[in-house]
Amino acid sequence: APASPADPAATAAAPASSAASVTPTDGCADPAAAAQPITGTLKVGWSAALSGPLAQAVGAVIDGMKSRFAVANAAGGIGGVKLEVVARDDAFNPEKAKANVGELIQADGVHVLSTFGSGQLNAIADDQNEACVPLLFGQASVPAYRDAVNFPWTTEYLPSAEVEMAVVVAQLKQKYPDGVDVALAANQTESGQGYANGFKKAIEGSNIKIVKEAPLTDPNAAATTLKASGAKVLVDAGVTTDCLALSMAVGRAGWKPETFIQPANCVDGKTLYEPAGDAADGQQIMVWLKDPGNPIYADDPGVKQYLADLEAQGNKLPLNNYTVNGWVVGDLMVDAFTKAAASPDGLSRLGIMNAARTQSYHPPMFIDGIDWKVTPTQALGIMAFRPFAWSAEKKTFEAQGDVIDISQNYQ
Amino acid sequence: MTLLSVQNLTAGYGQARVLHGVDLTIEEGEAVVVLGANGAGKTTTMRALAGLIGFGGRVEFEGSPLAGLRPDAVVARGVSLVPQGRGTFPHLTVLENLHVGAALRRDKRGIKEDIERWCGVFPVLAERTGQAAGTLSGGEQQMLAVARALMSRPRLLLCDEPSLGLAPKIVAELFGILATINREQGVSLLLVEQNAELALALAGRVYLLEVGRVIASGTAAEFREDETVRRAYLGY
Amino acid sequence: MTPIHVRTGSAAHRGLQIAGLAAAAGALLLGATMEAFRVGQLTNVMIFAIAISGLNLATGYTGLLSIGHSAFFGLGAYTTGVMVVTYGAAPMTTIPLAVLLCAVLGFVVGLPALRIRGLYLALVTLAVGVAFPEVVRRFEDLTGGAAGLVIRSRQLAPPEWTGLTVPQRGIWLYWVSAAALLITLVLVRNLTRSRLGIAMIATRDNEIAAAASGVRLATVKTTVFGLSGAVTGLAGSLFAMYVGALSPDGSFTLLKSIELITGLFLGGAATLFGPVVGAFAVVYLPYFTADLASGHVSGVIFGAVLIAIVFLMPEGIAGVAGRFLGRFIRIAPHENQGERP
Amino acid sequence: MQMVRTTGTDRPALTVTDVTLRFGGVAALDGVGFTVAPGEICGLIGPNGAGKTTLFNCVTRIYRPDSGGVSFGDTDLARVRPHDVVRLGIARTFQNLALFPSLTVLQNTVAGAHARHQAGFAAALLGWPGTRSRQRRIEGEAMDILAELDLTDVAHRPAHGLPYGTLKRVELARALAARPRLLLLDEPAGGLTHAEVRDLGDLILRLRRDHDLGALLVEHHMGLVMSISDHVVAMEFGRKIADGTPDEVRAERRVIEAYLGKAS
Amino acid sequence: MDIFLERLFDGVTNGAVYAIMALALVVVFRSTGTINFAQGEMALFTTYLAWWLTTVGLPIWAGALAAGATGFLLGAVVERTLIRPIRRRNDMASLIVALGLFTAFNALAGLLWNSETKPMPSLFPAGLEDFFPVAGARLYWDALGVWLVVLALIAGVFFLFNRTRLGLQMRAVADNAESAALSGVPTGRILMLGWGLAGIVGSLAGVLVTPLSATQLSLTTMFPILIYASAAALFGGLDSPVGAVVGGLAIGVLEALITGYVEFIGGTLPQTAALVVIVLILLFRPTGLFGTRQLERL
Ligand SMILES: Nc1ncnc2c1ncn2[C@@H]1O[C@H](COP(=O)(O)OP(=O)(O)OP(=O)(O)O)[C@@H](O)[C@H]1O
Ligand SMILES: Nc1ncnc2c1ncn2[C@@H]1O[C@H](COP(=O)(O)OP(=O)(O)OP(=O)(O)O)[C@@H](O)[C@H]1O
Ligand SMILES: CC(C)C[C@H](N)C(=O)O
Ligand SMILES: [Mg+2]
Ligand SMILES: [Mg+2]
Repeated sequence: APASPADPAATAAAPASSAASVTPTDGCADPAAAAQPITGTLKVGWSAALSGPLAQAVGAVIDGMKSRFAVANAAGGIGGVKLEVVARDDAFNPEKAKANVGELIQADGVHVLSTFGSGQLNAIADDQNEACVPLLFGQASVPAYRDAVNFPWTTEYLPSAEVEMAVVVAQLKQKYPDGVDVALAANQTESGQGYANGFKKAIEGSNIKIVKEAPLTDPNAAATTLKASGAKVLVDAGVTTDCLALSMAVGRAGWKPETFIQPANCVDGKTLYEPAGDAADGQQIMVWLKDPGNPIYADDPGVKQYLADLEAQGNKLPLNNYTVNGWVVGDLMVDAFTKAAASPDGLSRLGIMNAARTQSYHPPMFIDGIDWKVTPTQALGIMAFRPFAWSAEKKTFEAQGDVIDISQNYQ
Repeated sequence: MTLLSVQNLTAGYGQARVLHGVDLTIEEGEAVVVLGANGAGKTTTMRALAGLIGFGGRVEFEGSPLAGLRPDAVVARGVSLVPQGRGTFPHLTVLENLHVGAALRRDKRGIKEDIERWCGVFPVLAERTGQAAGTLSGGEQQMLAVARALMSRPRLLLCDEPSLGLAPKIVAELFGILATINREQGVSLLLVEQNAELALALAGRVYLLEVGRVIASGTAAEFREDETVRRAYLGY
Repeated sequence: MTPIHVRTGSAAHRGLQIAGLAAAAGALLLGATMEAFRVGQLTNVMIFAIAISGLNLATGYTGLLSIGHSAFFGLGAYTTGVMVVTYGAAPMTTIPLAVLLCAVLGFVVGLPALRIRGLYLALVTLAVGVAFPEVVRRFEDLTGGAAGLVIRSRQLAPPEWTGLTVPQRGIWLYWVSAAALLITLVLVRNLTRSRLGIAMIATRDNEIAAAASGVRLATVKTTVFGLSGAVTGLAGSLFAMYVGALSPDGSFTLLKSIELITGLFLGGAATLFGPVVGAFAVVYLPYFTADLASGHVSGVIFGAVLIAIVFLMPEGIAGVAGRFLGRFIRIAPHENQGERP
Repeated sequence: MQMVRTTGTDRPALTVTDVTLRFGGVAALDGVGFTVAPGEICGLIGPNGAGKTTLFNCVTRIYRPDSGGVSFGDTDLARVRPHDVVRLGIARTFQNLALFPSLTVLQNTVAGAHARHQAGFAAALLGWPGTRSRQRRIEGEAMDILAELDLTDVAHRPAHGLPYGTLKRVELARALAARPRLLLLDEPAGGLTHAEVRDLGDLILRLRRDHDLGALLVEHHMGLVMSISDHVVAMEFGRKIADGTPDEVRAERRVIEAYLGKAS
Repeated sequence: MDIFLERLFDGVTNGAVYAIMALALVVVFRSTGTINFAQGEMALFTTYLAWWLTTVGLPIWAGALAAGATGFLLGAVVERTLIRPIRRRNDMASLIVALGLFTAFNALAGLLWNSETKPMPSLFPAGLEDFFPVAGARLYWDALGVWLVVLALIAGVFFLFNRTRLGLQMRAVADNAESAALSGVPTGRILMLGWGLAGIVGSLAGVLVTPLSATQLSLTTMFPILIYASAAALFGGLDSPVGAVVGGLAIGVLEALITGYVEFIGGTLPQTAALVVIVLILLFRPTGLFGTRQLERL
């Protein structure tokens, strides 16, 4: 695809990591400023959809992060430096995101950025790399920004669709050692295509076969078409609301695939599975976060601490998956900032980026056995999942075996 | 008894004032004609009386003021206007046009009778009851407009150049009908008309409008004698 | 107070024109010295102004309502994007192709106008507007499909002779956009002051009478649609250079068309500078309402402001500004000569 | 771009042969035929709905006759596209005003001259000096026409909001700007006072003399029709019922019955 | 066969949804001569209201009634306060006001009820087993319910416009408001009623549509529906209820069948394909399928 940034010329031109630091500063407009220690407050700027259909989700993410920062600030901040969030609305529109980031950097003077959505990240990445303002844990899953050579100042939080699909295929191989026919429903946006391509790549060389692929543009039509293929497995390469629509459509078509796999972004049981009733029963999903509402974590110390902290902060949606998301991102940031402050680069943009590039951490809200791990040559972060399945009767997800870790594939 | 009395009527469009104080009266049962050159403000006067545009001055119909009433309220009081140009509903059929004209009436039988009556008076309408008004010829539409206005059974009928675009024979017939309506049914008439010959034959009294003011008034007979009026409006 | 009267073509009129140009040039120079993100905002405004000027030709002057101009904007942008990313073309060299392709598309969209009119024609443009993102997604190999097409900053480097570096591409694009806007305005002014401009308005006001006066409706409509598409496509091409990241669902949906229409009528349809004013409005109104309040509240305020402008400024902002200026200066037509539209 | 032009000297006749046109069940025109000789003023009269305007629409190609033909000189108008009719030298006014309300009176008139000049989008866009001076010349000519019709005062006012009678004259100005050989006038006297009608009659005669043109005049104002027409055609129900000199037609029994009424 | 039928049913159901919304547009156009681009978002707002009422314990039909009543009020108030003062100015002024309302109502719904997707209960039995088999395909009750509502609505709208005084007066006002006023028609009240009635139809569309919609109730549910409804209404000629319904069904069925059977384009270009077919039809019937022929007399 033309969007691929893996341009050999650019790779060759990019300098190898220097001895002192893994993050190059010679592309920066002002390299010295990047190494300037941050004092007083450390501002994290968000360009995200504060209005429109995604506003609720995005709002929960940002609030979760703010809660985490408040906890850190109450504990004295990062060596006395307080954390603050500045958010600007981009209404999920890339051109607004670009304008926002310019303003966040130049007018608001933020030290770290984050954003929500691949299109937004695409529009931002170059500017933010030139300005050498770290964009950490972007809520997107475009493969391009896992490339530390071309985008040294960017990391992504959401698990790579490729990794997720590799885990899905690993599980399918266990379940169907002799191979199986798969029907694939693909959302027609960047996220959906990422999943579809990840799945196709993961089944290469195996005897798992895609017998039919249908676009999710019209879920009913997709269900009818895919049902006719006679496949045993249905893989939904979809994004959030597709999951509900597809399960309802499949249910109404009178189809009960033996295995129905939903994407990790559809982890919200209450809005995406409950309304579908029985049709959603048994659908599988790959999970990396603890669900604070799930009884299996009732005694988990990480969850208990989380719930106590959120209550103390007056956060209204502690059980919301997006809140957990934002909290964890905040947690990862606090970890990176703390490590930076302790590093020779100190708490500077460069120090933070270096810390984020070499970060290895287990956020308490990550499922045990799943870690965040980034090295200068590998920026995937999440490389393991635990499969869960929806129980329509209990209205909750139930674990389906142990964590599947494929990090050895990405050494 | 005075049916309509207009004193110092002023009106205009936006900033531009068109009427600078028009005075006129119509007695019960009278037929009155307004003459005036192009752009004198005849249409503007009629539109003000019908409630289509705001105005200043005193206008009283049957002793109570018309100021501030909307057009439908004016119709309810018994004043009906046949506007200059096309006052029809082009996408509605002829029959529907007539029914709309009776919007304020509830007497189904009476409406039916009236429709039959006016179709009898304008036979061309009877032939075209199901045709969309917009496809009628110009003259046919003019007749429909008059019939439509009559459907509300007005006490005062305002007609803005009803003869415009009508064939001479139809004009003669129309004026005959107007005369009948006036004399036999007691509907008073206020007529703006360029066909002064016929208008003077019909009307008892005349007002002459120039640049938004009444510059002369009198009986039809007096006007026919007047040299300048004859030259400008009668053509002899 | 009584306004000063100035006749067109007189020395005073010339003087006024020169003063206006000088003021515009001064404003541009001032803009160029601002912070980079402000320069970016102004670039965005100028790009919008060009796009809306294109729409103005079809919708404002000729009365051909188009809800499909997002497609021209998108085609211009994607032409530049694909040429730069896939074929390694220099951004500026892609402009002629973008403009040409959009002119052709505009002409084709205009063809049904030979038979279909008014709101029915709007349906044709609607189809084009709906189709564009779908088509981009369909031809993934060329366009990058749903995943989008990203032009990297180094591919947008200013030409060498300028001596500007990659991070300075913002200011380069600012001046390129300013030049493009200037050229657009001059062309639109020439066109609308010519007898063809009169033919366009005649077509809008009364087709039958226009045809009876010898106006070839078919030629006028298809050509105007072509020109209109070309101008909006020019804006699209510049937009690709501005934003760098093209995605079919991001900037090229019907919502973009709605934004352009809003800009056109807020600014003032069928006026030369209306689109410029409208572009300021569509870029800065949401920006300021977002500052007033966050999230959905800003959406409510934006809607309310839009309605308020319609109520307070019936002829668009440019019209009101014109009337305000008219209190001080009146331009009267030269004797024995026409006042131009 | 194809241009159909007539030279200044040839003066073609308008020939209507056996034209029929139906709308649903109504035969608006039913085998009408007559000729308007070059330079002649021909009155066309008939009751409302007789088909006069429809005939105009057939000549200017807004409608296409179901059968029969209309020709102007040697040109068969059936083969001419609506916007080229005026290029042949036929210009018209409309019974119910078809002006361009947002244009000024001058611009309305300039629009009427559209057919007389080469259209060039490229030239217009670039604003070449030649284009501009031509533009000025056209405007100058239009101002002359406005002066002739006593419209100079309102030249720069938008057509919208002007009195009805004034607008009728603007239509005439627009038609004249095309420098026609034949003028089709659809009820030009509508809404005018007697004195104004008399002036209009004088004007039409003067125009014929100065501009060397003929006219087909639809009008219900008998005084006007009878005083200036060389020849009058009367219609009823889409058919021709009389054709001759004004006096002959006026005396025709069917015309009196159908149209004039006993009173006249 | 069963697959074909299932696709057909899906198409008819989607089409019926477009048709109801198109009817709302037609009611406004027929009674006031304007196109209300905010119709969809006004319906979205009242649907949120209906949803909210179900969350506080009311049955969905009560929510639907409340939505209808609110739709009526909203329509009437918007007409009276925002549209009427500027209606005469020009079409574009009302267009921009409608766009302003579009933004404002969408944001208001997001503000009051947040933007999270809401599962919407259905007016009809909507379980997985609530269908009856037709030649091997499943026809669900809730789909059938939508079909029946369309039939009832079109009958109602047709009756209103062609058989009642009110309908006649609405058409008169749309055709020539000034003459209608001069005939004694209370134009103001009629305009308000027209918008109010359209508000009811739109709200009904919203309540019926969302349980079947792929996106359930979210801030983006109505926009695409409005787009296809506009296309359907135009296709039918804007002033013809029957035309709007035929147009809506045509778009829905074309979309479903093209998606299902013409894989090369269908899979990814369903909407384009449906609209292109519509445009082609328009080329042969330039004033829509059922629209009254444009009346242009000179
Ligand atoms: N809608 C309008 N906007 C602005 N000015 C108008 C409008 N209508 C009429 N006028 C102006 O008001 C004046 C009087 O017009 P009015 O129509 O009342 O004249 P009239 O006596 O009826 O003439 P006519 O014989 O042409 O019908 C004219 O100068 C006209 O230009
Ligand atoms: N588009 C149309 N659809 C249906 N009928 C039409 C159409 N155009 C004209 N007619 C009918 O054709 C007949 C002739 O109409 P036309 O307008 O030519 O009459 P006219 O002689 O100009 O009358 P007037 O003197 O009243 O203007 C009328 O009966 C009219 O109803
Ligand atoms: C949370 C999601 C809407 C983000 C999506 N995965 C993206 O990359 O755009
Ligand atoms: Mg008048
Ligand atoms: Mg006629």
